[in-house]
Amino acid sequence: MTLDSVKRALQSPDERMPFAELGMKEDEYQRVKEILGRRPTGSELAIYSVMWSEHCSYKSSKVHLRQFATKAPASEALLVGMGENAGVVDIGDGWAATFKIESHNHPSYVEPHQGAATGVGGIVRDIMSMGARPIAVMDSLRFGGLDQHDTRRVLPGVVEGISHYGNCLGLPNIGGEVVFDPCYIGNPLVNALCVGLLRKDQIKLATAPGPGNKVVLFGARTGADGIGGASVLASATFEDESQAKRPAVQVGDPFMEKLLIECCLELYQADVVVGIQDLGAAGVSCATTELAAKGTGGMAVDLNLVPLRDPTLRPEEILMSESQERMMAVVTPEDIAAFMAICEKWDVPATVIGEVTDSGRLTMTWDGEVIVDIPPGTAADEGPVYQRPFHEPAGQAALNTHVELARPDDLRATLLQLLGSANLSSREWVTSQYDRYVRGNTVLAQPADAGVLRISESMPGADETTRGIALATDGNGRYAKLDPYAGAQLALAEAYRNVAVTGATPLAVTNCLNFGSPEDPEVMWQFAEAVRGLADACKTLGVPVTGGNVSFYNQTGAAAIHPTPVVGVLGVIEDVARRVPSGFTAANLRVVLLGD
Amino acid sequence: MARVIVDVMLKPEILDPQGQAIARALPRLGFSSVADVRQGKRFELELPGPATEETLAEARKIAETLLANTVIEDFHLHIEEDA
Amino acid sequence: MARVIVDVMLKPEILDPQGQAIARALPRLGFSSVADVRQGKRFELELPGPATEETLAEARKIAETLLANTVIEDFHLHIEEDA
Amino acid sequence: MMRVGVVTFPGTLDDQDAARAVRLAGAEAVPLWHADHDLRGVDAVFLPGGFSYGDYLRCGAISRFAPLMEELIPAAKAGLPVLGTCNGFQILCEAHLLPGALTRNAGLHYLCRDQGIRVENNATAWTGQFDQGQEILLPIKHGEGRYVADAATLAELERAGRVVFRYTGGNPNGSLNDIAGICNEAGNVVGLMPHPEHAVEELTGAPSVDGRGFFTSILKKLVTA
Ligand SMILES: Nc1ncnc2c1ncn2[C@@H]1O[C@H](COP(=O)(O)OP(=O)(O)O)[C@@H](O)[C@H]1O
Repeated sequence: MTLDSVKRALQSPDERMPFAELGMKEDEYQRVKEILGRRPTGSELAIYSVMWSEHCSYKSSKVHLRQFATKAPASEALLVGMGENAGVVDIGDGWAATFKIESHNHPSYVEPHQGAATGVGGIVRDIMSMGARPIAVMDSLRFGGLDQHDTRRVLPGVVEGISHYGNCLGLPNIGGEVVFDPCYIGNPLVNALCVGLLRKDQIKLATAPGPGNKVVLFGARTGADGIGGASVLASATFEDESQAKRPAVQVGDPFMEKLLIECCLELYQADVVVGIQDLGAAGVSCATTELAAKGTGGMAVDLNLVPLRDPTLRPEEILMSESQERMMAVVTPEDIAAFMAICEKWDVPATVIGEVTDSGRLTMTWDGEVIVDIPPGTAADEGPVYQRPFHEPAGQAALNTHVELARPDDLRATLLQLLGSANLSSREWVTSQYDRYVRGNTVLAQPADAGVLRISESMPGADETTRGIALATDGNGRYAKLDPYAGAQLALAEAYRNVAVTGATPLAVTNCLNFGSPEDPEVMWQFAEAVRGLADACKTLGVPVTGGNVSFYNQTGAAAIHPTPVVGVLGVIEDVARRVPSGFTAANLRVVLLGD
Repeated sequence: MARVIVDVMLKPEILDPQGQAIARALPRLGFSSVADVRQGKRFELELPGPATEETLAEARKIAETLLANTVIEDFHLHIEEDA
Repeated sequence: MARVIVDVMLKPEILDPQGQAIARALPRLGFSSVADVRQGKRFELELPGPATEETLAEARKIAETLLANTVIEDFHLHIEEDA
Repeated sequence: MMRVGVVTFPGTLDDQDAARAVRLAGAEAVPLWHADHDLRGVDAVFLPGGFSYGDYLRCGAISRFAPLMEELIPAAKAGLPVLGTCNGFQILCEAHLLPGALTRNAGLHYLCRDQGIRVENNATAWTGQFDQGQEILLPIKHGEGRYVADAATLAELERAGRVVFRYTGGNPNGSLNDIAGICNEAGNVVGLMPHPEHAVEELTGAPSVDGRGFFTSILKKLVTA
């Protein structure tokens, strides 16, 4: 099999590259050629195609998301805002919380158990990469109608996946949502939130400074997970149709992730990490380009050193593999022995695969030949940005016409029907599959409006603080469909109220924006309106958005899901012992209705 | 009475964390000769009457739709004699 | 390379809720010909070199001490040809 | 001060909760590492819950071969008080310190809920501070907690009063004879599926502090021994 090296790329400038098969547009490909001054190698194309994908580059949403920064209210609590793996908020007494919500929608439709499980795994690694100990998870779920056939496959699988992965990690599940609506039948939503705790002076960032520092890949070995597209690149000729597509399903190993958590915390404690990044959707491509771009700017990697689960993987596939439970760290040469010893204690494989340089280039070799030589920032930060056209959907006004509902004759029957409906029924079937007690700091969980955690015993050294944090997620696709601007605001208002009623002061917001295709101007309008609404409401309430995630293309054919912005709010309570549980706790108390 | 055995294993390219955990544990237990371990499932289906073409076809359909998750698993089916 | 297969099944007197759940689901899915289902585990051990008396003895020991819990499970072991 | 060891295997989850419960009872919690051949001179050992080795293969199957277990097994047989909860119980059974086995819940799902149990034997090292027949509330959270044993073993457990805890108000997992926990012949080794360490504080965990009794029991026992 010929290796597509940089040398070869120079010799064969006109070779056809399968950029379209990898989801890249003609003009994007031309830009890559301009940046490099030649055609990209297969490996370079792998990197650019994945880094410039909607998922990693936010090319359709970026221009709108900026409002979260430009309209952001002043906040003293904000320590790290948007743009890092997760936002970090000062919660007082020297402690900080980091939290983020992320989607794993499509994989959860293909293989519900593994898709949902690896969704939890991914967000937990994001939180770890900030230097924090993950302390709880939440999940916000949308399924098709309870009576629709495929829901019987998707719902139990998703719940089992979240349950198994989260329980196995020893992270209490302190809340979430389950909503049924036929619009989600081919596109279930699985949004997972993780919150972590760290000392506010010990935040870690995804950066690779210091030439000579070592680049370490640690955690699971790399396999063929999620590299359907990359196999085109690895085939002998790009035209080779017969090349069987490698699997797209990623399988999670929560046991390995648990070891990774404990291993990372010990690495942080020993202070042997200069920079760190989790490996998410874009795997090694993403970790190397982002670390290099935010550091000194250069990195040299020998891809042959990446430990493989499947020895037949080609470099292009290694670059695009989505194998789970992997992290990448930058470590000084002096600390490398200590770093490796800690990994060994936790049975976590770790391998030095490269070095930080001051060349300003990310270079990679395979069998001694240079196969990647790019300015890392062009892949990580300078992806395409689209101003997608949008306009109000044709039927929007009609949706909002006032209809007079007849008063039902039989109130009893109506009540019974409501009580028996899927969306009002007990959530216990789901929540009883989640461990809400582990770690012993859960003050409130289901059925409370918000989850509340005690801080003092969550980490060594925190014993002095009386503080707690509260978290809630909310979202209502039906509201957002009627009016995405107001719908997003209502989601925020609800999560904000849910946090406030526990006695906590809301401090910060994360969000997961689940929409149909951005290439549909009507969907894009919903998106633009929702972001505008959320940004305005955050400004009014005085809480900044610290991070989040956009999930587009949740649609089957021309039918998109309801626009579904899911909002998570984090608050702080000064004395967690004074939290207010819901429910009437004694007889003869007065009942007061607040608000109008 | 016929007994149809359905063996379900993860596809070779899919990560098998269970098998790996066992393989890693073996040397610690003093077993050094095993290069790799994969863990899968075994189902025993009891069918009344002899195994005919039809029962086998039905068993195959059961394996495909219920016993194996063909997104990530392969299955293999055979009849056990003298069940 | 030899491959030793270890099949582990719950002892007949131990309740097998997974097998029962499958058996109960079958008629609902339109499969009527299955009288009973039991679910167990299948392990594939890869041993370097040919299957000798010793490797087999070692595999048996692994099955006995680790792969099966003989309090509740029976195991059965065989060599798979042309692995 | 009495020293109670708390064991951590790879994948142990409730170790910090267990240590906290030990401390709240007024004893020192001594961390014990699975890979060490060292019990550090502790007076008693707590094997907490979790998913040691991911619970791959069978719950507790791989853990029981840990170096620490090579020390713990003879010590327990010689009378060292040992409490195993959830995964700890599973490990004790796999290590044959307790008879029988824990299998998949009859309902086939992992189940987390607050569960009533009855103390059937208050003469063990870990239950002395409970009343015989006392009903208590502890959380359970497991997918494989259905206790099974052959008929002879079950009969012997019942005859000798070695069924220490029984579920009340509904059997959550299909355990034979509603068994939630058992002990060895000498009563120093106790295993149960529910989690006393999650029911020791008003503020957190289950709406109960019944778990405290386990820790006051062992301390009393050690002090008077
Ligand atoms: N809906 C959103 N609101 C605010 N910030 C967002 C949103 N979506 C993405 N972001 C931010 O954009 C950055 C890139 O996100 P992402 O690609 O999801 O991170 P990762 O590389 O961990 O996957 C992150 O800082 C994230 O918080």
